[in-house]
Order: sequence, then C-alpha cells, then structure tokens
Amino acid sequence: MKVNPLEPMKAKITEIETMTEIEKLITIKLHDREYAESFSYTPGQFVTLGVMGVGEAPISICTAQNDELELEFCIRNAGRVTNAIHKLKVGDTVWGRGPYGNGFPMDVYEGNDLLLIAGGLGIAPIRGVLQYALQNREKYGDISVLYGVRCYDLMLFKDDMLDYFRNGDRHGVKFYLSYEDKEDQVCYGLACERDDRCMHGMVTDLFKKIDRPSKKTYAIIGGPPIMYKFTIMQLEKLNFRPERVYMTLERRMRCGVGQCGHCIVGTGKSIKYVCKDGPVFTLWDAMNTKGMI
Amino acid sequence: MTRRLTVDELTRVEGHGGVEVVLDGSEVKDVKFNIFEGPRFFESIIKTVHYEKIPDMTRRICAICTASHSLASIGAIENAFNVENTPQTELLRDLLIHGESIESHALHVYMLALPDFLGYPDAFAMSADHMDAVKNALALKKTGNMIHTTLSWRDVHGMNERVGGFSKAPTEEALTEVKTMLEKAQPAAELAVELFKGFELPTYNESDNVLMAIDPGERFGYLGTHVLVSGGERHPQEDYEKLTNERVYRHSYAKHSTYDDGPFMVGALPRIRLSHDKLTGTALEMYREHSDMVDPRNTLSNNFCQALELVHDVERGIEVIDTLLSNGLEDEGLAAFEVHESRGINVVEAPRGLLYHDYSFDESGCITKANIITPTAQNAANVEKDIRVIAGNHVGEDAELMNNIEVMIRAYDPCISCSVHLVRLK
Amino acid sequence: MLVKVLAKSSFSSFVGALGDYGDLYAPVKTSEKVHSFKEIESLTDIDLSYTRTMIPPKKFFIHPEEVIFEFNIDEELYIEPPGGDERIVLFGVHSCDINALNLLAKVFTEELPDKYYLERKERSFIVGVSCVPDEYCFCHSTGTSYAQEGFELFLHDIGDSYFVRVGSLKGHEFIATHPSLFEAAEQSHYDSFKDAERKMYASFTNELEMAGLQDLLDMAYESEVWTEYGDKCLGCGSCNLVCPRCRCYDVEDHINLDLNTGERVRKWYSCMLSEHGLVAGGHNFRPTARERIRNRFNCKGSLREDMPNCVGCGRCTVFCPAEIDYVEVMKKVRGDLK
Amino acid sequence: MKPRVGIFSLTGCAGDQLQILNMEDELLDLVSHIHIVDFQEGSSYKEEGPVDIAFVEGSVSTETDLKHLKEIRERSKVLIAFGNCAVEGGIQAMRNDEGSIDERLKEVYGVEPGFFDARLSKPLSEYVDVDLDIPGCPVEKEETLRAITSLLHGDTPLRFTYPVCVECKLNEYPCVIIESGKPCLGPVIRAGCDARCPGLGLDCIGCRGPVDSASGFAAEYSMLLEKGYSKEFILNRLRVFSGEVKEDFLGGDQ
Ligand SMILES: Cc1cc2nc3c(=O)[nH]c(=O)nc-3n(C[C@H](O)[C@H](O)[C@H](O)COP(=O)(O)OP(=O)(O)OC[C@H]3O[C@@H](n4cnc5c(N)ncnc54)[C@H](O)[C@@H]3O)c2cc1C
Ligand code: SF4
Ligand code: SF4
Ligand code: SF4
Repeated sequence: MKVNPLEPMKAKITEIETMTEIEKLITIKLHDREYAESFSYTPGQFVTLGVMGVGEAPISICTAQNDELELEFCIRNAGRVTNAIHKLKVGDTVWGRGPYGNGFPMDVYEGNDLLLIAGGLGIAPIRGVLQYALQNREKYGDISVLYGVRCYDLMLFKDDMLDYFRNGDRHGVKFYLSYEDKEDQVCYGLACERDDRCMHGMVTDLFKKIDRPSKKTYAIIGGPPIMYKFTIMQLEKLNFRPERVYMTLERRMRCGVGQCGHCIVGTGKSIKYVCKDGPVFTLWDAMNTKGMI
Repeated sequence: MTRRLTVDELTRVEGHGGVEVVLDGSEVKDVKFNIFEGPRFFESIIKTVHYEKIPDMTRRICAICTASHSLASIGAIENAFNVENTPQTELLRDLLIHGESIESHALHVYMLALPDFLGYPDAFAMSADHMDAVKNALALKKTGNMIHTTLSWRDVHGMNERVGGFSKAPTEEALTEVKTMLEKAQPAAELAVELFKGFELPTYNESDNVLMAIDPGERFGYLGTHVLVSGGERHPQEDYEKLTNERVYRHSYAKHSTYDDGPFMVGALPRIRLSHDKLTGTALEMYREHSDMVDPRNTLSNNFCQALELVHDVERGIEVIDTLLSNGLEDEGLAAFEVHESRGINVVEAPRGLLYHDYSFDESGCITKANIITPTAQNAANVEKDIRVIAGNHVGEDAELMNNIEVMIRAYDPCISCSVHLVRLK
Repeated sequence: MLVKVLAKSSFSSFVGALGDYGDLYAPVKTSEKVHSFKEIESLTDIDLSYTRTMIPPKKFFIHPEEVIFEFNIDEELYIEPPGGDERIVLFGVHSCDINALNLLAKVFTEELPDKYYLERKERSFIVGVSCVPDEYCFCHSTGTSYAQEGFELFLHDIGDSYFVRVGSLKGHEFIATHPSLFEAAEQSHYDSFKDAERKMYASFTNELEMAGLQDLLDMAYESEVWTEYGDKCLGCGSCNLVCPRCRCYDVEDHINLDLNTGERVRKWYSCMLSEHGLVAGGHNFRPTARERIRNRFNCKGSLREDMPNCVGCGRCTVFCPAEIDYVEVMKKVRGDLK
Repeated sequence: MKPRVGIFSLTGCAGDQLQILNMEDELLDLVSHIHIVDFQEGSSYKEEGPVDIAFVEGSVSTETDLKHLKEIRERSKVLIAFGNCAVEGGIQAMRNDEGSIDERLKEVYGVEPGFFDARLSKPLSEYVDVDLDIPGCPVEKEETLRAITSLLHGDTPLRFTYPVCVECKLNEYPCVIIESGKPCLGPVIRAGCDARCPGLGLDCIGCRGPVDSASGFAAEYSMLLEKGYSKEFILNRLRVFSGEVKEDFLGGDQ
C-alpha cells in the first residue's frame, strides 16, 4: 500500500464548522478505504494536513478513535497552510499523512483519576483525551477538566464544552472554566450560573476551585508555551510526581517523522524530537530535557 | 492668449519625465523637457568608496545601460591606474557592449517605439495583431540578455566584468551557444530594418543637428578613446568637459549639456551618420540601400539607425565570438596594477549615446571626486530644440501636437533614470 | 572480514573497473582550500591526498535540493519523480565520512524508510581510503577514525600496495569478477596494515576528551560560553551545511504559472538559521544566536547508537568564516561548568 | 476575473520593471494571466481604479514619489516593495546619515537649498504598510515569477529568510572569506541569488539587502575589523544596499 512515508494521502472535507473568527472545526474522510480502516491512533497524536501547492502543517487529531471513518481537526488560521485550509469548502480535497508521534497513554491512566488542563487551542488534543475517557468511563476514576479561555467568543467546541459544564454529572466529569476578559458578559453569566465551576482569571486560578487531587491522579496539559510553566508550579505545589504529569508540546515541523530536525529539544544528555518522541511528554522528561518547556 | 500644454508622464521610456509647452496662438513661448526622477547623487555617494567596488555601484545608475556604465567606470579606473588589458578582455568587453546594444535596441525598437508607428499603447496590445513582431522582439532581446548573462552573469547589474578583466572567463560551450542564438536572431534583426524602412518619416521636426559620437576605430562599435563631431572634428575623451559643458537649468532637472553654446545630439543617429562606413556586411548593405532613412536633420531617424545597429550588433557579435573561440579562452584572472593618487576619464557609447565617467582617487584608491555625464543629459537641450521646432511648425489639434512631441522624444530613447543629475523643481 | 591486496601498479585498472559499476565520483581539488566529490573523467583529476571535502558525501544520498513530489491539482495526484537508475561509485571516502553515512542511514531508514535515500544507497558503491589527519581532525576522539562497515571496499595505503578490506557482498562480487586485480593478503601485508594504522593514530594533534561530555553539556546549559560564541557567530549556517552528520531539511511547495502543476522540494537546512525554531504566532524557541549555537553543540554532543553526533572531521571549524573552533568550544564547555 | 496588476516605479534605475520585461520566455504567458493596469516602462495604457497586486519599485526620494506611493497604497490590495530601493531605500540611501540633502544638492548641482523637490531616500515601509517584499538589485526573475504565481494561487509567497552563505555552500563554492580574506557580506545578506558573486570568486556586496535577522551584523562587523578592514571601509560596504545600517546592528564597540 503506502510505500513512501512522505507521500500525502487524499481526503475529502465532509464538514466545516466555524468555531471562532480564527478557528474552524474540519471533518475529513480519508479517500483510501484501506488506509482509513487501518488508521488507528490515540488522543494526542497528530497528522500533517496539507493543501497542494501551499504546504503541510502538523495538526492534532481532536477526537478519540471511533468507528466513524472520519477525523476532526480544530484548525487555527495562523499562516500559509492553515489559511489555505480555511479557504476550502465541503467536498474539497486535503492531503494528510500520519498519524504521527506518541499520544497520551490512555492505558497507563487506567484505574486512575484524571485532571485535564487546557488553555486556548490546547483544548484540541485534550478534547480527544476527554472523549476517550468518557467513552471508556468505567476504566477511569474521577475526571476533572480545567479549561481557560480568553473570552466566550474564543471558546472552542462551545456546544460540547457547555454541555460538560452544565451536565457534567451526567457525563461523569467535573468541568471548570476560566475566562480572562472581565467584560465578557456570557462568561460572567456562566460564572453566575455556577460559581463553583467558573471564574474570571487564568486557567491556573481554577486550582483554587478544585478538590485536592488524589495521589492516583494523572495531570494532562495542553496549551501555549507560557501556560506550562505556571501550571506546573501549581501541580508541584500539589505534590504531583513528575511522571504523573503529561503534556503535549508544539514545535516547528517539516516532516513529522524525525528527519527534518526542526522540532529538536534538549541537551547533549537528552536530545528529543517532539514529533516522534512526543509531542506528549511527562514532566519528568521535561526536567531531564532542558529547553523543553 | 497663452496655452500650457503638458505631457505629465512620458511612458515607454526608462524613468520619469514630462513635457511642457507654452504657446501664444501659434507662437512658441516656452518649452520644458522635465525630468523628475528623484535625485540619486551618485557622484557624491561614491566618494570615499574603494575603487574596486565603484563599478558595482555606478552600474546601478541605470538598468538598461548597466554594462555601459560599468565599462565606462572600469575604463576610467583603468585609465587612472594605467591598467593593461589582455586582448581577450578587450574582445569580451566588445562583445558585452554589443550584447547590451541588442537587448536595449530590441526593447526600444520593437516594444517601445514600434507600437507608436503601428498605433498601439504597448507591445502586449500589439501582440494581438503582430504576434510575430513581438516574438521577434523577445527572441532578440533574449539573445542580448544571454550575452549579458554569459559575460556579466545577470541580465541587469552583472558583476563579472571588473577592473583588469573578467573575474571568470565564459566557457567555450557557453559562447558557442550564444553564437547559435545570434545566428538564429539575425532574421529578427533584419526584420526590424525592413519594418522601419516602410514607415514614412514625419518631417515636422526637421532642423539642423550637431551630432556627436565615439570614434570606434577600425570597426563600427561602442568603445574608443576619441569623440567625433559632425563637421569633422575629433577630440580626445579627456576633453569631455569642453564638449559637454554642463549647466543646471532652472526648469529641467538633468543638467543640460551644450557644445559651442548650442544643443547637440548623441545616440544611434550620430553613430551611424559619422561611422557608417565601418558597419559590418549586411548592415552596411542595408545602410546603403536605405541611406535616405538616415536623415541628420530628422531625429526621428534614430529608430531606423537603432534597427541598423541591431543588424550590425548581431553580425559583429558572431564575429567577435569566432575570434574568441579561435584564440581559445583562458581564465586569465585580473590584470595586476598599482594604485596611486590619480585621475581617470573614460568615454563609451551607451545605447543612447555618449557616456563619460571621470574619477579622482587618493593614494589608497578611494574616490575623492567624480563626474558622470550621461547621454540623456546631453540630449536634453536638443530635445527641447526639437520641441520648439515641432511646436513652431504645428497646425491643428493640440492633442496631436503633444502626441507628436511624445513620439519624437521616445525616438531619442531617453533613459531618464540614467540622467544622474536629476531632481524636480519644487 | 575478507581481506585482499591491490598492487599500486594495478591502480588505474582498478579505477577503470570501478567505472564499470557506475559513474565514478572522487575527490577533486577545486580551489586553494576546497576539495569536492566530482564526477571523474580522467584519472589525474582524482586527488587522494585530500584531507576533507567541503561538502560531505551525504550530498549523494540526500541531495542539497531535490524534488520529492510533483503534483497536479486537477488530477489530484502526488507523483514521485522518477528515481533514475544511474549507479554511482564513491571513490576515496574517509572513515569519518563512512561512519557519518552509517549514522545518517539510521535517521533516514530506521523508523520510516526514506525512499529516496534507500534507492540511492542501493545503487551506490562506496570505496573507502585511509587518510592522514591534519590539525583539525579529531576523529580518533569521536571513535570514528576507523570504519567497520558501510563500504564495499576499503583501501589502506601500505606503501606499494593497498590493503583492501571487503565490507559487503557487493564488494565481494566486485573482487570475484576482477580476480586478476587482487592478490591474497600475506602476513607481511597485515603487519604493514597495522603499522600504517598505528602511524595514523599517532599523528593526530587535535583532541577532544569525550568522556561524560553529554552530562557536561547539560550542566553547561546556562554557561557564558554560549553568549561568547553566540556573539561571534554570523548565523550563516555554513557549519551545518558542511557537517556530514547534520541532516536538517526544509520543505517548500512551488506552483507553476499554469496554477495546476508544481513540485514539492526538500532542501538542506540549518539549525543556526533564525527561522529554525520559529512557530506560527511568531514564537521562536531559539530566538538568538546564543540559543541556536547552544542547541547545535548539544545536538552534536549527544549520543546516538553510542556514537556522538559528530565524527570529528573538522569541517565546521575549517569552513566557519567567523573561525569558531568546534573543539575549542567543547573544551570550554568542559572547563566552564556552572 | 483576472487580477488587476500595476507595476509602478518611484526613484531608482528601473531595473526591477526591466526584469519583468526580461522574462522573455514567460512574459506572454504571464500577461495572459493578469490584467495590467499600469506599467510605465512597458505601456502607455493606464487605467484608474483598484489594483489587486501592486509592484512598486524605487525608493521615496521626492515629494512626488511620496504622493504617488500614497495613491498607490490607497487603491491597492496587496502592495509589494519590489527591489532593493523599495525594500531598503537603495544605493541612494547609503549616505542618509552623513550630511543633509541640501549639502548634496549643493555639491552635485551647485544649487541652493529648497531649489528642488528632494528628500532623503527611504524605503516604502517608512511611509506605508507593505504586504510583501521582493528584494534584490535587481529582483530575481525566478523569485518574482514565483511570487506572482503564488499570489495568483491565493497563497502568500515564500520569502528567503536565510543568508547567501547557505546557497554558497549548497553550490560548493569556496568561501572567499576563508580562501582570500575578502570582505564578503554573504553571512548577513538575504539569499535567493544562488550565491552568484561568490560563485565568481567575488565577495558578495549585499545587493539583496540584509537577511531578516540582523543579529549577524555585529558579528560581521567585528569579523571584518579583525581582518584589518577599516571602519569606513566596512560601513561603505555594509550601507550600499542596507539603507542606514543602524548603529545598534554593529554592537557596542564601534
Ligand atoms: C504536534 C502539533 C500539533 C498541532 N496541532 C494543532 C491543531 O490541532 N490546531 C492548530 O490550529 N494548530 C496546531 N498546531 C500548530 C500548527 O501546526 C501551526 O499553526 C501551523 O504549522 C502553521 O502553519 P502555516 O503554514 O499555517 O503557517 P506558516 O505560514 O508556515 O507559519 C510558520 C511560521 O512562520 C512564521 N511566518 C510566516 N510568515 C511569516 C512572515 N511573513 N514573517 C515572519 N514570520 C512568518 C510564522 O510566524 C510561523 O512561526 C500543532 C502543531 C504541532 C507541532
Ligand atoms: S560537528 Fe563539525 S567536526 Fe563534527 S562531524 Fe560535523 S562538521 Fe565534522
Ligand atoms: S563566500 Fe561569502 S557567501 Fe560564501 S560562505 Fe563565504 S562568507 Fe558565505
Ligand atoms: S552574492 Fe550578494 S551581491 Fe551577489 S547577487 Fe547575491 S546578494 Fe547580490
């Protein structure tokens, strides 16, 4: 079947949902049935998505594996390729390779509590983790989600997230929300609705709201580089052991398969490729790999 | 009642210029050939710069005459430091400047001037009905450019021709390829003459012209050390200040040149007129056949003369390449010489006419003073004279008058970006 | 390992026979300080006394710039450009470069086999040659002064003949089809070979202590060394481009004027260039020369398959316009811990 | 509908427009994909109205240039600074920090201040938003063509963000700094010319202007000082195509 790992595979866009001014949720269906059926992945893995004549960009798969032969991506218009993807319509072709990288080890987390922490676009991979955990609810203990947004307009997956927020008990998840924009009326309304779950501030402020996590909790983080440092400080305060903290990183990538060298991090002692050794790493990895966060 | 007629911006010329004519009834009150390209101050900018990089800077005075500027500049430096060049260098330079002439004339004759004669706004529009002419033009232009890139290493602002020779000699294969291109381009060059010989020259600007051109030596060409003036005078290039007598005029903002207090013309017409007996075979034949098209009293003949030069350039190019190939090419490196406090002056024929560079150096070879006189600056006074003549003779619509003036100016192939000393009046 | 002897008097027949396998490339002197692997037309072009080429032989396997796909938008096709079937002989490769190719092969073939690399490797014939180190070589420190594998034949100069090690089946077949060129190796040949190796080893003047370098680099993360050399660094990328172990590349799509066809090109890149660590949104993970040079030395110093990511060829020092000396920097890292 | 393209020029040598005319093999194909509304050097045809892609060559050196530029910006969707003069101010900006324009006018024309409509030569970005720059003195044909096709394709053209040395190495040209100590500017100049000058054994004079990260300037400057070149020599060299080389580019020790 596929012989050249760099050769993109054809896929059709089956659905487009505009989520915010700069983010769209794009559903694709792989053209090659065999490839589609053999396409298995864990949350946190990514593919490269491309447009002919423009290029490719690494994008997280933001769902958990399911029987539908379709994949969802939350894509922010941030540059050439993502802009080209934003211009496409339902029925248009995109090109993909993957899945690549190491996702979140959902099997390792089995029997444990989960604390998911996401900021901004970082919710994309975390949503997959959440979906997976909820689909396999019996395998996991308590599940809490801390999601920080700048304002309501920039909240991603609004329907899902508000559903978790409002009906968390039914889904089996405690969902906390923070918002940065003081003036945001919608978020203020949410905070009034449930002030134990929603507040003005940074995502790290939500640590004040949650119960003290049990010793058998795994923390799972997705967000912009700046968020990691502060989140980890909070987790360290709560005595999280470094191998119980997982996070997904972003770097520039050209190949996705450990060749092009752009995503390299670390020192002589520990050089890592975010694409193939990650993008999911533990805090212990980060402590041993300088420059990772 | 006086009328002010203007062409705000001349098109299909290099750089920015305009025309203003003030008429009182049919009496010509005033004419201005305005040049309003911004000031670039090359002569002051290059001060303190080491001679080695001077040609790299001065060739950027103008894109279409880049090789002429660099050769004028290199020559002036070599004259200052008494550099001896090899025969191979001389031949390569001769080829280079012929290449530039082909490229420039192909562009001007076919793509900028021909639309005037056939009544189109540009070569692109013309291509709808005269695809062949446009393709010829492009093929010829490409040939000229190919000489330029082979010797100078870029279409515009090359770098390979240097003080003391060429940094890298072209390979024999490359030259052979150029020769093949030149041979293929011959019909296109001859067609230019055929095309232009068919156009009747308007007579509205007939008047006396003083003509000035280089003395090319044995063969018709663009390099030399002396300047010829119609009437039989011959002056060494070192006397250029006397020949050009530059002055700043309040209105037009290239400095204007005069000779013996009157305007004079440089360019293809003077060159052909003063040295036609030195043209190559076909070009000479064609000249003889159509010598009536070379009218020294009618500057519009300039286009026809450019077409003749195209034929000559192509033939001469082939000849030079043959000589180079039979001598065998060698990577000679650059000539050695000593730098000292000195002054050097050099003249070449740019496609549009005589071009002078004059530099003074300190003992480390850095420029202390520079003077550059370009063909368009020299022609400016003559252009104004022609405008007066045309306006004076004109009967009929003002629009037609202005169009005639524009066509006439374009015939000079003015290169305004080249005019160096240019500023617009506030 | 199979071993044979090739008399120097048979040298030209040997090179001629190599030419039967494919196009012959060997080191040629191209300027005062540069040698290059070039296609050989005449035996006299070959300069086996060279120390190092500027661009290493990796250029034959991952081209400096190459089309990896042609595409057609209307037809929705990515097409691999025809691989070609020309076979090449690389003659005169030194041990450091062979070892570098071995490590490069791991990157390009181990996890996800790179088709382009594999095909070219398949169609190549590598002949190693022993060398004499200069003041920049330190391959004895990096353990790469001897190549155990990754070649078809390896020629060791032992006076009036070459001691030939046979490194692959292809090499063996070559010997089998040209029996008249080779002699059996006698004890005396083995002795001369060992002598020559000993002499070579003794002639190194440059040295880098490798023990624990990985840890030291880690500890020197905030060292002043990086600022000092970051200030000196021009950021020109030369060090990476001449390094036989560097393999960073960039990918670009180019579309033709018909707005339908085009190509995807991959070309060598360098971690010393400012955009190497830039991501969308404008965040640069290695914003200044200090971070970039630190990253490069850490990458070089790291181990892979127990071998450092540097084979001690000295190229990056020799071809750095700013004269930054690799060994000097690493020595400072050793001496300047924080 | 074909995109409306304008090719405008301010103060310069007109070499960048000429490079478009020099695309002899592609020119006719190219003009069939676009609708040219203004091309001073190539055509008398002019059309008012909006412009999709405006190429502007030359620097702003007169009040007239400035007025013209603002008009172009007003009517254009994408404005491209086309060539070194437009991107950096060009060769004519080299002495901007040495003496006033009036002194130069006096020197070259022998006229009093205020006589002419002249100002210090500046790049377009000094006065208007520039969407894309295509550097070079002159621009490279291939890069220009690639930029146009990329724009026609609805994409943002790729820019060269690395220095000439990269192309020099990929071509296996001997480094002229290392071989003969020539003052090559390749390390700090934007690639895209395929290292033409080093390929001829010449030092790069920087006609494509500084590479995006100007951090190498200080290192280049001290390297050349160390090689024995004088400060004036180096500045004369660095400034030809880099506009006013900012003092802080050169580090503290100058
Ligand atoms: C593992 C992984 C998972 C990811 N998942 C997602 C996801 O789920 N959703 C998502 O939206 N994104 C995701 N990203 C980020 C996404 O890959 C980038 O946003 C994308 O690569 C941008 O590509 P582009 O071609 O659109 O931008 P480009 O145009 O290639 O921009 C790339 C870089 O070049 C810079 N750049 C571009 N033009 C210029 C210029 N003119 N001047 C200076 N700099 C410039 C940009 O700032 C940026 O740093 C992920 C990244 C990684 C590594
Ligand atoms: S880092 Fe330098 S010495 Fe080491 S292999 Fe690369 S170029 Fe050679
Ligand atoms: S010659 Fe110039 S461009 Fe080439 S590597 Fe040396 S410094 Fe860089
Ligand atoms: S090497 Fe330098 S001067 Fe030469 S063309 Fe390239 S950028 Fe211009």
